[in-house]
Amino acid sequence: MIYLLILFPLTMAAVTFALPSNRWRPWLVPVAALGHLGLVVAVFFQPGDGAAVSGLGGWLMLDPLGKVVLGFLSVLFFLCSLYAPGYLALRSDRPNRVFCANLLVVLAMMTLVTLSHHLGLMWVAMEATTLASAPLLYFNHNARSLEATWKYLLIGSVGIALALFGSFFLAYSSLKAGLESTLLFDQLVQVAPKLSPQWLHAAFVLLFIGYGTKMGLAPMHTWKPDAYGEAPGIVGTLLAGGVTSCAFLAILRVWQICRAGAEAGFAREIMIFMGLLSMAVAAVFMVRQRDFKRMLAYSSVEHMGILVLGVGIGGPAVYGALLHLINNGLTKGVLFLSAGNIHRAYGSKVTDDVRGAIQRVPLSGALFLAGFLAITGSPPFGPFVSEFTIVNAAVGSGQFLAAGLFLLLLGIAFIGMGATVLAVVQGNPADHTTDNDYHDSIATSAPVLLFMALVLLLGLYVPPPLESLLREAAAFLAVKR
Amino acid sequence: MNTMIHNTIHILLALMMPPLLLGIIAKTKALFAGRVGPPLLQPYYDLVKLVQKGSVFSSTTTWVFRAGPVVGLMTAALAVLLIPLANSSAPITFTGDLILLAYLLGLGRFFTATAALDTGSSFEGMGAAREVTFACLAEPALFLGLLVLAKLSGSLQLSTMLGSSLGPHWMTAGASLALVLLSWFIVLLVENSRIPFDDPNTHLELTMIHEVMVLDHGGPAFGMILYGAALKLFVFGAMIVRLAFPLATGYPWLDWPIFVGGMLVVAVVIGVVESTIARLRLTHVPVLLVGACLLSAFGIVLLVR
Amino acid sequence: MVQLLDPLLIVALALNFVALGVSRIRAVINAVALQGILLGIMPLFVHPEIGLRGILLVVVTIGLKGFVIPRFLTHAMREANIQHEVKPVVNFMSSLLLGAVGTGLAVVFSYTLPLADEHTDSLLVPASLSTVWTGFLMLTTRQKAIMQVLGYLLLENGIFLFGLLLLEAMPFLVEVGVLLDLFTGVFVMGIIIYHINREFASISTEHLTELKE
Amino acid sequence: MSEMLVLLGIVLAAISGLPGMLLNRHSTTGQWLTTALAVLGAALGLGGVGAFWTTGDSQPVVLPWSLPGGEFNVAVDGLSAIFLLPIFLISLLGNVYGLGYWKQTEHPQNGRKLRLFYGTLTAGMALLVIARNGILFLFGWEVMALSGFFLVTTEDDDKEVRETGWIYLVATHVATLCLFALLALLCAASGSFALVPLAPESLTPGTATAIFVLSLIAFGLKAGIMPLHVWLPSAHAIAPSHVSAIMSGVFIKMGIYGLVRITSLLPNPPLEWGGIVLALGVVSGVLGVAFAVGQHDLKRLLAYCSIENIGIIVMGLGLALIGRSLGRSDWIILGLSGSLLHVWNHTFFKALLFLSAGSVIHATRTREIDHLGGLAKGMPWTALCFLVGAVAICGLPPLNGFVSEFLIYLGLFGTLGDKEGPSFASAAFAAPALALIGALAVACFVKVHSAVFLGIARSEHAYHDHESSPSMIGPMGVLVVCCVLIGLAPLLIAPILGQGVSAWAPDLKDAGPRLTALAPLDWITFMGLVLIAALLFGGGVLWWRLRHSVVENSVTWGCGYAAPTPRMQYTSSSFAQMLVGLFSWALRPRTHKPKELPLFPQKTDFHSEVPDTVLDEAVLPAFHFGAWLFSWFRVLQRGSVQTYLLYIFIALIALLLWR
Repeated sequence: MIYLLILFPLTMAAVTFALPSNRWRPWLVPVAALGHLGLVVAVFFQPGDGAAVSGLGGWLMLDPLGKVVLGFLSVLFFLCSLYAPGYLALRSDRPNRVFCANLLVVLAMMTLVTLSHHLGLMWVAMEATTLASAPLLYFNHNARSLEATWKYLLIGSVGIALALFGSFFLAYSSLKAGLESTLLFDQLVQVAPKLSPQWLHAAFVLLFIGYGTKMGLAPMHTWKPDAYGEAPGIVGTLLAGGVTSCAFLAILRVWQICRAGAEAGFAREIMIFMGLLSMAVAAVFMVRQRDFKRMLAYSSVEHMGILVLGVGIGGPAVYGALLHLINNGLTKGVLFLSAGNIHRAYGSKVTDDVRGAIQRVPLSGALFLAGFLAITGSPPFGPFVSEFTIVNAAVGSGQFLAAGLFLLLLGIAFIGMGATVLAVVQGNPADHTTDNDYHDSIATSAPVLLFMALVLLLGLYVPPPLESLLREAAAFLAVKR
Repeated sequence: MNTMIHNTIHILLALMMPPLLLGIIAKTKALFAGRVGPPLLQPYYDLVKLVQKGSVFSSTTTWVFRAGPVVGLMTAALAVLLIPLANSSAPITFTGDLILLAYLLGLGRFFTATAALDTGSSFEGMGAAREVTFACLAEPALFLGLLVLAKLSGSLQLSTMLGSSLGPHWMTAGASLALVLLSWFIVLLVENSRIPFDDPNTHLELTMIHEVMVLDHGGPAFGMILYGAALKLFVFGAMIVRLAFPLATGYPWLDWPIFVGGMLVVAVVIGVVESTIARLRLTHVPVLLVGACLLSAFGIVLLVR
Repeated sequence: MVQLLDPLLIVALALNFVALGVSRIRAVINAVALQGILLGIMPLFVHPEIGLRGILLVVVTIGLKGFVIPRFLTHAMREANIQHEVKPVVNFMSSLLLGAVGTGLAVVFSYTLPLADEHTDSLLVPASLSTVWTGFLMLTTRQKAIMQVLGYLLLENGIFLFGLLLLEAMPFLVEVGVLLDLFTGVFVMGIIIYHINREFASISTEHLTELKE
Repeated sequence: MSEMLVLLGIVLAAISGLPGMLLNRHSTTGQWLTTALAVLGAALGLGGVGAFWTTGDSQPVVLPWSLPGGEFNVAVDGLSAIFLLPIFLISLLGNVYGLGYWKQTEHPQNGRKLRLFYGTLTAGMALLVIARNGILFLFGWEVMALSGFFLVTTEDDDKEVRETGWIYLVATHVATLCLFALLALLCAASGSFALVPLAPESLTPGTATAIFVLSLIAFGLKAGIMPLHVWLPSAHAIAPSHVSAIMSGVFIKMGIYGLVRITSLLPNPPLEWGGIVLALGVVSGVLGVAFAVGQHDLKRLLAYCSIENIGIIVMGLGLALIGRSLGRSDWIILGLSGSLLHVWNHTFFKALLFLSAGSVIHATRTREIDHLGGLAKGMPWTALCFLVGAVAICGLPPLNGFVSEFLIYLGLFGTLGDKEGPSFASAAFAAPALALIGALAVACFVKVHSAVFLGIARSEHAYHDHESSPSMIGPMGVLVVCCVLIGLAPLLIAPILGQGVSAWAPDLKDAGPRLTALAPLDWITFMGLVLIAALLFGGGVLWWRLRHSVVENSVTWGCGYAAPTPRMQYTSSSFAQMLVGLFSWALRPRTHKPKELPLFPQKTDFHSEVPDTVLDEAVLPAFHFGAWLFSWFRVLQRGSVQTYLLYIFIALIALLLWR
């Protein structure tokens, strides 16, 4: 069963790759996504606890944390896949064989990350996502996308290499403690108190930097604006919502080990600091940002910062962070896809040319605006709930400085983002931009609407199943074993 | 019964006496100028004549133009009923009547100025502008003075604040009261557009305030305006008198003559001031008014410090 | 046999300096390839009682690091027909100096590290650290894309060296996975380099500064 | 009962705009459906309020809500009821007015959008007023704020509108973020988001002060308290008039509501709080009206005047706070009653003024006062309505403005202290300030009313004036009735105010004096009637005299000038010139005129304006400086991948050396 979760997308990828028709190939992606979603649901409601969904002798296991991320990834990917055929139909000029296949490979690898309880295996899967998504970035085959891909690949690989180094340190810390060295997550958590502090310390830093690079925390975020700016909207969504979440999951696993070990306080400091730093950098670069896709990239940096900040603050904020993982991902879906549509309609992504989107492409324009309001934490949208939970936890636990800075940076980010978004959405489109055959169609708008609906739903109320799932996960993180 | 009589006297006095004040002022000025001057009752003759006259209305005006004089007169008439004249309470008195007094005069000002602007003449515009502008500075002075009285009397009824209880306070808080007296006299001069703020009988429209506002009024309407102005003068004069001589002889029938005498003195003083002081440059008027405010403010500070 | 390890490590360190010091890309590729082969055989010295899977691992490592990847890179280099790293951000002399300093620091630092007793006197940790450092130097100071790939390889080599300390922690599957990722990574980078060359008629990364604020 | 009705009204209001969105942009059925729904909803809501006042019972509606800390908990109490009435009333009138003012046929572009958000605005405000849970409050707040944004930017194809909307959005978001912190602090103190009075021991002085300051900022931004008013003037000016009416009349009062509600939760406030609030009120009042005098844009002037009235309201609240600190129930009652009553009054006359202004703009297509004039002949009803509003807003008897200011005056004079009990005489200095405000208001509204409606038309704009349709005059009439009614019969609403006060200070519910005992409301009625009678009498006399004497018409006496033209009339700017001069230290007026006049007169031009000092000289420069500062950080992202890798390395070292 658990192997199927990984093998099914892989096989589907192979099938997709084999299918000759450029026209019909994209339709396989939603099919595969639906299958994956079905499998996930089946696994969730499978009777029996963890043991039932584990494999490779405990290397693969679906714990509550993994459940949250896996379920979210599956939904996210499904909604993205609905967008794919419509989008690729517009790009019928380009061969999409590699594109479609790699989409599914990425899905498989992300699934593997959520399942793997062996840090080495997790590393392999994580690196695989990088490699598999590189061709997706390069879909447009022009100089800019080439540059973006190169930076993404090089920075990503170097960062992830550091993560490998960190994993070795982790293993060595157990060796140093006189234990038989291992990278199995559960064993590490068990022996954590005995691990040699110095090595654990260094290991945490390396792993945090490594996976942080993948996640796009400042100052390792530098690849993000280029990559997200040049990638198709659907890829942006997948990276900003999916791959980053996997990296965050990896960091959570490491944090759990440190928390069980002697390095809890240190890890929390680092996470709060880096979280706020990422938010600050993002905010600074969002102000007067003319390129609205790059702006989205910085927004992603900001929200990665919020995630680690939440974990660093601890307590109820962890729940908030996990919820924000979902809210952020879904909202990013709205933003990237609608931004993609607007980009397509105007053939440009700088505010000098793009004006009056709400008249030119009413639906995408409105969704873009709504997405902006949502991501900046306005009620009644999802991100508000999670962000407010984090603020509340920070204030509740007396971390006023963190809370104050958090709100301040949210404010700056809002100002920076708002100026750009409103410039795009409001006003009258310049004449030369209107002669373009793109118009909002069901195929390109419906998925975005679905994303928006989910964001709104999560803002109005958290469904009890999700609620309990998140609580389990938070508890799973909180417990010291 | 007793109050009945007093109220009747009050109303009769308030309705009959005001034009006389104008006459006295004119006479005083004439004497200073070494002229014989008009008879004391001249203002009454003017009113009677004006009421009999026909009137000319500018074609640009609307009903507001006709409403102006009416409101001006009636608000003043009501204001008179709120002021205690002799050592007996006013016909109408309740907590906070001082506020009503100020705002009644405000209502009058609103409509007089509006009526002036109704003509569309720039001169009357100027007059209206000056009227409302100076009022902005006179109002605070008035209220600061009222604060002093309210603090002393511990009451918010004019009849008590300006009542006989004020007498003893001249011993205890004389300084404050003197300051208020001075500041209110300035307010009286500006509110009734006397020299040094305005010259009722200049004939250069550019320099006038009140007179220029009523350039276009004539006949009965103008009569109402003149009468209203006189009533307003009476109101402020009465306040000054009550503030200056809050005597309580114990014999009500003695208090009335004292009050009337006081009013005459005030009129003469105004006349003296008008004949001895030169008219201020318009740009200096605000300074004097701010000065008046500061006087009363100092008065209240002395009390509550 | 363990005493034979340190000479090998010293050779590997020397190769770092070759990679830093020469401008001929071909030479750097060879140096890295040679280092790869050395790394490949080292497990035999660390764990003499190595099993069949170990042998297999050694073969795969040597094959990939020593032959396949270098060949591939040489091919890419020919495609781009360039021979030299002309003007690095930091010139060769200084980068050599930096490398030397780094190596020295690595040695000193590794003595302060709380190593397990059996590793205290081995050169493994200093060698690994200095190789990582060399990799970083190459990555940050070289203009030509290929050179950066080589830097990345050196970085991986350094990490691999450290990995030798805990072979048993890393199961065969993971090791192979790591190698596979490494190979794919380099492969994809090669393809990108090929495209870069086609797009800009050069593989110098100066051209890759279009995307910025 | 009442909660149910109000909730129903909210739902109807919220969805009222949807049918229109579904229909195409040229069909007029949409606007009728929307108006019908909105009016029905408002009627239900008003019914709910009425039910509360008559029966006085309220069964809170409490439902579980799976948001963290959230709970759907709504209830109507004295305060909510007082704020609910304006919300639903103005929403109702505004929708009707919109039928004539913003016809779908005339505005196919944005008519549907406007109606949609008009409904959601109403719903959001009503929800926030009855919310008893912090999260729910926040929801209502933000729905309101965002709807407000979309209403302000109704005509977003205009650059000025876009900039104004942007400033508004930033201001309101800052307020929202402050609310986040505020509610978090409340929750930390009380342990839940329920909006219930806090126990004194649950709150350290530091936390209390923090909560107070945050609420001042958040709600002050919304209410437009000087100097937090920066978004308000332009927003009210450029929005459609019935939007301005609801924004100025109701929307900004939500800031007041928040302030009142939060202060009611905090136990025994220090004396400074009241002092600060009172001082803020005085500043807003005086400077607000001073700025208003200087304006020559009809709606901008009215907007500044809202700031003034907010100032008066805040003065009342400050007085009540002082009373609570010193345990003077009479100050609490007078101050808060005056404040709450002024909330109503300002709603009525300010909405009335904005609607009349709208009818002027609808006819003449300009907001420039100095281009108008003489409209009273073309549109007598609008002129009359405006006049009533003007008299009322100046606080002159016998209209409603006088009553609320009267109460506040009584309270302020009371602070002088009588024989027994503590005193706080420095508060009494607010009384002369209030007098100054009143006098300035008179100047301001004499100016605007005369310049717009009296005299002769100053430009061709004012020539094609025509009376507006009944659907626009009707709502104004209703508001006129409200103004007169409250002005003449304040006794009617004394119990309502009493409920409001006891909701704010529960210990006054049964104990303590009554408003009717403290203020002679009956005398106000009496004097009002006397005044009206006197005016009628005087008018009758004059009319009778004029009937029986020769009356002829002629031109205005030009003091002998032969050829007067309309352009020689006193303009509003010249009317205000002296006052603007007196306040130039705050207003910083700008005049544009040729350097030196030539020897011989020739065609020249002069114009003066009073821009917003705080916005132009503090806020905007600060923002530009910030942006300039941030732009320096861009050198960090120059595109060289080597540098980027270096960052990673540096971060690595830094974290390794962290400890």
